[in-house]
Amino acid sequence: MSAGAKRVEQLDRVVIRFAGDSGDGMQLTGDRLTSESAQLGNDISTLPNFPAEIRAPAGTLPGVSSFQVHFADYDILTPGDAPNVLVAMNPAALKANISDLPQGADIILNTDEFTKRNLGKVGYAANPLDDGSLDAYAVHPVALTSMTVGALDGLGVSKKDAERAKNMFALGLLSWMYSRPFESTLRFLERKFAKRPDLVAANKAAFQAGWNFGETTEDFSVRYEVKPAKMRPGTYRNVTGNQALALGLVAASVRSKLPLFLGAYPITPASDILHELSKHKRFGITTMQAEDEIAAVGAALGAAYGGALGVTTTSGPGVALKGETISLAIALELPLVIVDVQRAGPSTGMPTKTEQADLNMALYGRHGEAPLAVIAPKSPSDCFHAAIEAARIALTYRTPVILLSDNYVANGSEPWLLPEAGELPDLSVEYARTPNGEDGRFLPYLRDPKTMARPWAIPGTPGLEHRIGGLEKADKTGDISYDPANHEFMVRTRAARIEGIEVPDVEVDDPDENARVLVLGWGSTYGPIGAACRALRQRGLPIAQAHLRHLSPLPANLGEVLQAYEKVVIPEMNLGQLAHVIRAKYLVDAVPFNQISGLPFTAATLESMLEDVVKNG
Amino acid sequence: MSAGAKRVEQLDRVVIRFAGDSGDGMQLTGDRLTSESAQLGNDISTLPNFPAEIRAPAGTLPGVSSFQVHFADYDILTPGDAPNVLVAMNPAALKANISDLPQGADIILNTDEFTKRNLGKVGYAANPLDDGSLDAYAVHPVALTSMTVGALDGLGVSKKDAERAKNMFALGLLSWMYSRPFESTLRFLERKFAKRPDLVAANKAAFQAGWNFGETTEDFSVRYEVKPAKMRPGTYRNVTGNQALALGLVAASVRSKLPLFLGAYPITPASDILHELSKHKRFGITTMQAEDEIAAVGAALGAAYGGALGVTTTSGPGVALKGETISLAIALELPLVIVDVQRAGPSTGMPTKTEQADLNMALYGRHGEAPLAVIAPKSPSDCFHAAIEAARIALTYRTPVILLSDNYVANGSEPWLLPEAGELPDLSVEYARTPNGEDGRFLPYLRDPKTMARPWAIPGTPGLEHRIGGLEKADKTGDISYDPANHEFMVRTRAARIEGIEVPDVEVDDPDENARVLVLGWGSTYGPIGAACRALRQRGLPIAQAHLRHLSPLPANLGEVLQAYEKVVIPEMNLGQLAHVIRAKYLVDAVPFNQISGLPFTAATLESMLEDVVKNG
Amino acid sequence: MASPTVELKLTAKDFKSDQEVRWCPGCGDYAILAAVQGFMPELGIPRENIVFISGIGCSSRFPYYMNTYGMHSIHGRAPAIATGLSASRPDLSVWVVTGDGDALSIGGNHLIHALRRNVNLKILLFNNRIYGLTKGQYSPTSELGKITKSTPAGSADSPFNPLSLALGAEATFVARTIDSDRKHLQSVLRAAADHKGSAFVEIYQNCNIFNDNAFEMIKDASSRDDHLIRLEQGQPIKFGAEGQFSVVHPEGAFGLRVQEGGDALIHDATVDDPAYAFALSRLSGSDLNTTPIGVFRNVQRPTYDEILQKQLVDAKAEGTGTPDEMLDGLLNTADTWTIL
Amino acid sequence: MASPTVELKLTAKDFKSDQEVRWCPGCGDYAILAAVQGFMPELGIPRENIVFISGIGCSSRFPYYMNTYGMHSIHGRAPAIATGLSASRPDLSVWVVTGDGDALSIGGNHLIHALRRNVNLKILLFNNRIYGLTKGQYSPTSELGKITKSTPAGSADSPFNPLSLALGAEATFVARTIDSDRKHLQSVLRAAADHKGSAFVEIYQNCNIFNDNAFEMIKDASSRDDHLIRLEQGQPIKFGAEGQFSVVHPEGAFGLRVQEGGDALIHDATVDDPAYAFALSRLSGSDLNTTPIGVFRNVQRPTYDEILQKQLVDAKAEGTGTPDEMLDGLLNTADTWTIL
Ligand SMILES: Cc1ncc(C[n+]2csc(CCOP(=O)(O)OP(=O)(O)O)c2C)c(N)n1
Ligand SMILES: Cc1ncc(C[n+]2csc(CCOP(=O)(O)OP(=O)(O)O)c2C)c(N)n1
Ligand code: SF4
Ligand code: SF4
Ligand SMILES: [Mg+2]
Ligand SMILES: [Mg+2]
Repeated sequence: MSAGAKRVEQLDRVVIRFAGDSGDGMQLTGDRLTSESAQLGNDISTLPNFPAEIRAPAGTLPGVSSFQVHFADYDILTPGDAPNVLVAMNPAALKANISDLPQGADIILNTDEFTKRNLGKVGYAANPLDDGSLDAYAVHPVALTSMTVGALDGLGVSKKDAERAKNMFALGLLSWMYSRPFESTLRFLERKFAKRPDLVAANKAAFQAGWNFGETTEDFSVRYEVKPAKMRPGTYRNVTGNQALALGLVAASVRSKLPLFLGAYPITPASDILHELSKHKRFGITTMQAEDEIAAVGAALGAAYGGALGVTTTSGPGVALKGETISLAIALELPLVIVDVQRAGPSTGMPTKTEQADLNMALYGRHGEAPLAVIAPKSPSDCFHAAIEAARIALTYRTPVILLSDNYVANGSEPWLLPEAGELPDLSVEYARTPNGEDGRFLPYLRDPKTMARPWAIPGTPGLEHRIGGLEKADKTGDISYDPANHEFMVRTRAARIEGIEVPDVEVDDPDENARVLVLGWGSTYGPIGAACRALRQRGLPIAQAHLRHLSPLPANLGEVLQAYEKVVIPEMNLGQLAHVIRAKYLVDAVPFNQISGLPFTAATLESMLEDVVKNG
Repeated sequence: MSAGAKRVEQLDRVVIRFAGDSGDGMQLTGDRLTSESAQLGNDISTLPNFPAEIRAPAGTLPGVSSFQVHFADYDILTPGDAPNVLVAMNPAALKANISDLPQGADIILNTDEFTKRNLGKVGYAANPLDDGSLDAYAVHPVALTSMTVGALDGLGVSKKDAERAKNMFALGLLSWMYSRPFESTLRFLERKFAKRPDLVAANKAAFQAGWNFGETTEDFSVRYEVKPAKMRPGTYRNVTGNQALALGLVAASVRSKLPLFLGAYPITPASDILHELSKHKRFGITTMQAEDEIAAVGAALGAAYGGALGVTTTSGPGVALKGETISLAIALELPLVIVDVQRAGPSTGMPTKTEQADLNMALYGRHGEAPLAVIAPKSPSDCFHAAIEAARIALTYRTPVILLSDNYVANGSEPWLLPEAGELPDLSVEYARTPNGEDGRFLPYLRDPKTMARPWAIPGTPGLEHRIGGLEKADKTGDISYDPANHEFMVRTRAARIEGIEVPDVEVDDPDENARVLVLGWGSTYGPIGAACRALRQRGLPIAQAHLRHLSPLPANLGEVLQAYEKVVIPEMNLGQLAHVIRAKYLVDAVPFNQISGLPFTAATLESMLEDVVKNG
Repeated sequence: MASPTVELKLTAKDFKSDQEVRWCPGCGDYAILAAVQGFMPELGIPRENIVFISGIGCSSRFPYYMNTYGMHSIHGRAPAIATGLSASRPDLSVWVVTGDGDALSIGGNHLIHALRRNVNLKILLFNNRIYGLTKGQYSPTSELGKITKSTPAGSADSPFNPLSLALGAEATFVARTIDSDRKHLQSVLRAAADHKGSAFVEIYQNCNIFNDNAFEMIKDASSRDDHLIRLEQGQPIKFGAEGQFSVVHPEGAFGLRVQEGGDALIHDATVDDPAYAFALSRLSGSDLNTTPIGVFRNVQRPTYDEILQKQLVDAKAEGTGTPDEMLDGLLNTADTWTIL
Repeated sequence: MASPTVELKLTAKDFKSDQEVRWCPGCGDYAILAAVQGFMPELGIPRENIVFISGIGCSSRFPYYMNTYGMHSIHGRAPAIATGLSASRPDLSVWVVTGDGDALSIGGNHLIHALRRNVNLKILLFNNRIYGLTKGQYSPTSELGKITKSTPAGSADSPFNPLSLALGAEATFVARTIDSDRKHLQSVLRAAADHKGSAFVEIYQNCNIFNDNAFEMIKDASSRDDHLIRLEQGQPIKFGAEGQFSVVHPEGAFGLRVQEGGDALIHDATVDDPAYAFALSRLSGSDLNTTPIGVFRNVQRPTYDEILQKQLVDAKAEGTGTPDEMLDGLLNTADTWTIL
């Protein structure tokens, strides 16, 4: 394929969205464009959007699946608010996505699917290609299906297979438009269809046809380039939050030298962590698909009791079920990592949509005074480090830790500067080996003076036989105790040991040190908040950003940080859960800014809100 | 029995504690003294203290069971901090209770049990009767067992039965000491042993022997009288919190004309509500002992869906398990009453001890934004009214309501001015009968403009067939919806409808209107807080008291009330859960005062804490 | 269950709701939906007295498509919710729709307790031997060693035999049928509806996306005759293209055997001892080689609902006076005293 | 399970913990505790490799009294917790102690799944047919119509037959014994310990406080001989003071019958088809009239633990390099690119 002779324009960033039917392969197409862009050295960020859980009939709105990729020649923080280009494989895809497009955006339409029947399915009275309703956009009608079928003529594949390759035609076209390197895609196709050489040929041909179409047709007069971003040197890969989280757990197992035991029950959007970990048994990882969430956390706790790094992964409804067992883990003071990939609630809610509304449950969702540690990753690749940090806290302090991911980071992806295994934190722990009490007695609740952790004496260790349980335990001996003073002591000790966990100070990003407004966030809102802050600063409006990874305990310097600003704003994808905590703890009149639509904040939304606060106080 | 010729002194109040082995019948003995005192017209308040769950071997500390009764000639608020009289049936009972006694208290000891063996069981090296360790008290050694056996000689009961009657001997003695009317006890014995006339005779004889012993022996030189209290006219009974709560649920069923369906799984200290309600099927009440807590709340929800007043009763660990189903109830917007009789946690904790540490879970213990109403009773008899209020809110607003009782009110008792059924609130509700939408369509999520409640259209109603579920629902139609704007709207609507529940303003008790310190409480701390406030005021120290029945939503005037005081103190039997809420919501620097020992506050503890605040700010 | 109203003239169409059906094209759930909708008019019960309650899963979307009352509840809890409804509303016809994961994994406890109690529920378990909704993990009915997303090295746990489990849990009515055989499916629904108490119906259902052709051996015309055994009350249990195979009960054995020719056992679902139905249930495991369909067990035992109702009726008969008077009476039952 | 260490010379006393035993005087749990402590030395396993895990209930206090590792967990969840422990620590001997409420009411799901998976657990169910710890509500093994605190008008639900349920859940080892018969109890423990996989042992246990004498018919010397059936592998199933009663398998029947004289069935717990053990389990219901004790079923099937272990071992064999190197390799498996 030649580079062609069309005009080439430079762009600093582009947002492209592929949209089509569940069966149209949009996730794969988006993945490939992401990969090509990564190869080129752009910074990237992606956002898949799966249809609601059941495959809807073809051509209907609920069946639309989309994938958005944002690539740029500088470092970016989000998958982009509004697509510059929409590829719509059918009328449903157009209808479902049009409202997100800014005026002037390019729309590439598969005209073959704009039949009366298909238009009718989604309630288009007239064909939007003809009725002027798309006048504000740069529309490119392309007979994607028939051109693909045409291009594959003679390759000996069935009509169905030929039609299926139309996503590669679209990818070829887009790759041409944005001058992407395509070698990795061709290699990918060879791998993917290794057992079907005819399909390798067909898909390659479709890709090439798309590329050639761009080069040839009049409709596409300009070609764009987005230069590589300046990124820190090193080896990168693209990673989703769920992948990174699973890999972080593997790393925690390797770096703690403990076998990892995952007890999990499938649930959207957490299942992929189970799937990923199931593939890595060679690391000594055991994964158990339990009968339900209670069994899953129970088994993980049983394994932790036996000396494993016990982990359970789920989403909100699952955490709701696990509360009683987590409370037991708190009483037993055993390490346990509970991953909650949050989705929109309450109840079943919108399983494929994102939300941050489980913070309250993580902090308070158990009977009695049942404190534990809570942390949250801020981006897809950060899930790796957050998982390691969760394991560190669990193992060092012998406590359950809730890791609050969400659908947005879990399924979004970004380039990830690969760490060296050897440079990751050393998480090794010592099991108890010898009695720690007088006259050779073993005291299971005698604490380490620094961490307040009790000894981890695992079955199989001679001389340390002991019994533990959910009833209140006497200090040191761990015997059952109903003594009032002991209970008071133990309750306060359990609280103090969580409060005493050492967590890094929160850092404030206030480049010119002249901001009066602080925006405080946690978890997956990091990207959009950061992008909004940058935009404001570029416009000369000072603003400070602080982002919490640790929600329990909170960083020691947080109070001071908050006091330093005239105004504190807390954007959250819930009704103000962190704001509530901050207000209670620091008596700071923090202003909540909440969006709870199942979608992540756009940078634009936050920018305009923050602008208002900065300007009008 | 004659009144005798001993000196009679007047007292305004007395606190008596019976303590003995689990098998010694202390609960019954205390109950009888309570009943006699009630007949006399004293105000009373009681506190049973059960041993930890398993019957320990006789004579051991864990096996000690006690019952404290406080009676007075004025209205009292607590069962009393420190007993004036301890009846100790064995060394274990003495040892377990001695530390609660003020100097000079009377101790009546059953000398028959102070054998070397029994003393050894509880670690008494020497006999406290001899070693001077009880010198600070007025000790009355009484050979309770042998005198009882002696008194029953010739009545033809077995030695075992005779020994068993020793509690009646003790009761007779105490009844004599405090000039109690004993007719109701004799009648009670006749009823209780109706099938065993020999036991009726034996127990009556034991009672009489005890009475006579008081009259005759030199050791008891003074007799006391506690005059009737001035109480509001009406008919009274003594009632425990669990009884009152169960009766309140019956009343709610009667006054709403809805069948009550209780789904419950036994758990201490809530099981008695299940037991009580199981007896009242004649009111159309169905009780189901479910296979677990999840099934219990599920069945109650299923019954509510079918038009019943659905109720589930449990304690903290059970609520932890029910969270996911409660979240469904929130999504379905159906009425449901969840009773949590709190006990000490976390995990199994101390099942027979009290605590208020489930407030956080009640408010926040579910995934997603899942708001509901929370209320708490302030005393045993108030459980009746709180249950009715919970049902009122659930039925009027179609929402789950969590009723937070605790072990202290649940097992404590007090006189209860019986209401007239006809004057209780009318809770009647209307099921939907006809379509509410255009062209005869039924819109299950079209709301009542005032209450924001959706129609309760129960199966069996022709023309209103509809489907509901846990997935997010479109406004009005209730169809499944993934629309972002709709979700945002529904989340905010669910929050607003709980916030919009009309609850009475909180009242402030500040008799001289000159207090600068407000003490704010909720639930079962009402008694001790109130007693402490009275004591302070009597000493000329002004203090204001406000007590919350409604924890969600909070009363509309609460902010204003809080602002009116220089200082707000919040005593709680947890680590400051209400204080956290108040601080967050009103940004008031409320000071938590926490005790989390499994025991209720004593008035003295609160008095000294509050005195300090009032004096030193 | 509500008594039939004679003049009802409903058709399958009356049981279709206005919701767009959203299963994958080709999913076996469509056929089951059609069969159920087609059968409903026969019940002779007004739509408003019929309730479908489901958990979560592809199959559990079912209630949305039925123009009756319906609840799409949470994962595994449908039997518990339905028990509360049925026990408090004996006038309703309550149907539970559930999947192999919903009923046997997370919901196992509620299922076995509903069966033990003999609650008057018709429980339809759509068994596709996979988790459909969460995109293809193995389920408690997947064959040992099954390779799925969550078990890339093969599953390590033997499956339940749902019918054996139900029988072990004291079920009074146990049956099995197949999505694609509408006539048979409807005949089983009919028997289930006629049964007083819990009726447990396993429906083999094809998930063409994540476990396609799982039941092909007993569906495909070329193989089905040699593997599918149709149980008919009072008939010898024979199968095979020419009826050449007999299910026999070898002397001294407790289980059953398939052989060519020989005296086929006469099927009787009404024998009280569940040992017979249990033996029948063991004829097929995950291999489907000799798979009986039809009603395995159909016996009478008092239902939970009816015992509770009787207790209510008996107790109510004792009550006298208006409800308010009864309440006053109740409040006053303890020792009372009066202050004037 | 850990292999016996030959030189161990432990006695019952070595298995007594320092905790004061706190059941009601006369409780059947004492006898079971003594029997278990007495049996433990036979295991030949060092104390530190033995773990007792329980739920909540009177019976579940058990681990506190054993001088081994132990966890008194939460209500109903012991099998789940023990599964995680056993699957990750195949070197341990893991025992579950549970009650009829703990195992069959709230814990039913975990129990049936542990049995289906054939996890290497020895599950001792102390069946007193009542909730002891919560002071006397009926349990899923209480007889229908039982009057208790929560059922003053009598319970409305038929009980489970724990052995039938276990068999319906694919249990590989199923046995029953009695608290008061120490020798028998220990013989059953021995067989359970020898079994590779889940061993389900129902122990009839007297709760003298809330359900006294529930098993008197088969305990009292005057009646026991006529009601208690001792199963012995390879022996005819006969009982009665003079061995006059036989358990027979009538021709054509699937169940068993008791009769005077006649050819008693020879007991064989090792037959693969669970239909036999199921039939045996039906001999007694709540009435105890003809109650077999002993090992009903004892067959081999791969255990969950061992399949998982094999997968681990196989997978580990593939890994090369140090763990850190393997981790680096894993992180780099996707498409990567390098910025210089
Ligand atoms: C508490 C909870 N856990 C997990 C899930 C996720 N989930 C939904 S359906 C399902 C299993 C579906 O399998 P099955 O019951 O066999 O139904 P099918 O989709 O195959 O019809 C799971 C694990 C959930 N919704 N809720
Ligand atoms: C989640 C939870 N629900 C309920 C309870 C209360 N509870 C404790 S033990 C028990 C039942 C005990 O019965 P069983 O298992 O038969 O044991 P037993 O006491 O008879 O030995 C119950 C309901 C609890 N501790 N936790
Ligand atoms: S995933 Fe399977 S079960 Fe679910 S709708 Fe699709 S074909 Fe049916
Ligand atoms: S209540 Fe029953 S089971 Fe519990 S310890 Fe007492 S006698 Fe034993
Ligand atoms: Mg399925
Ligand atoms: Mg029991």
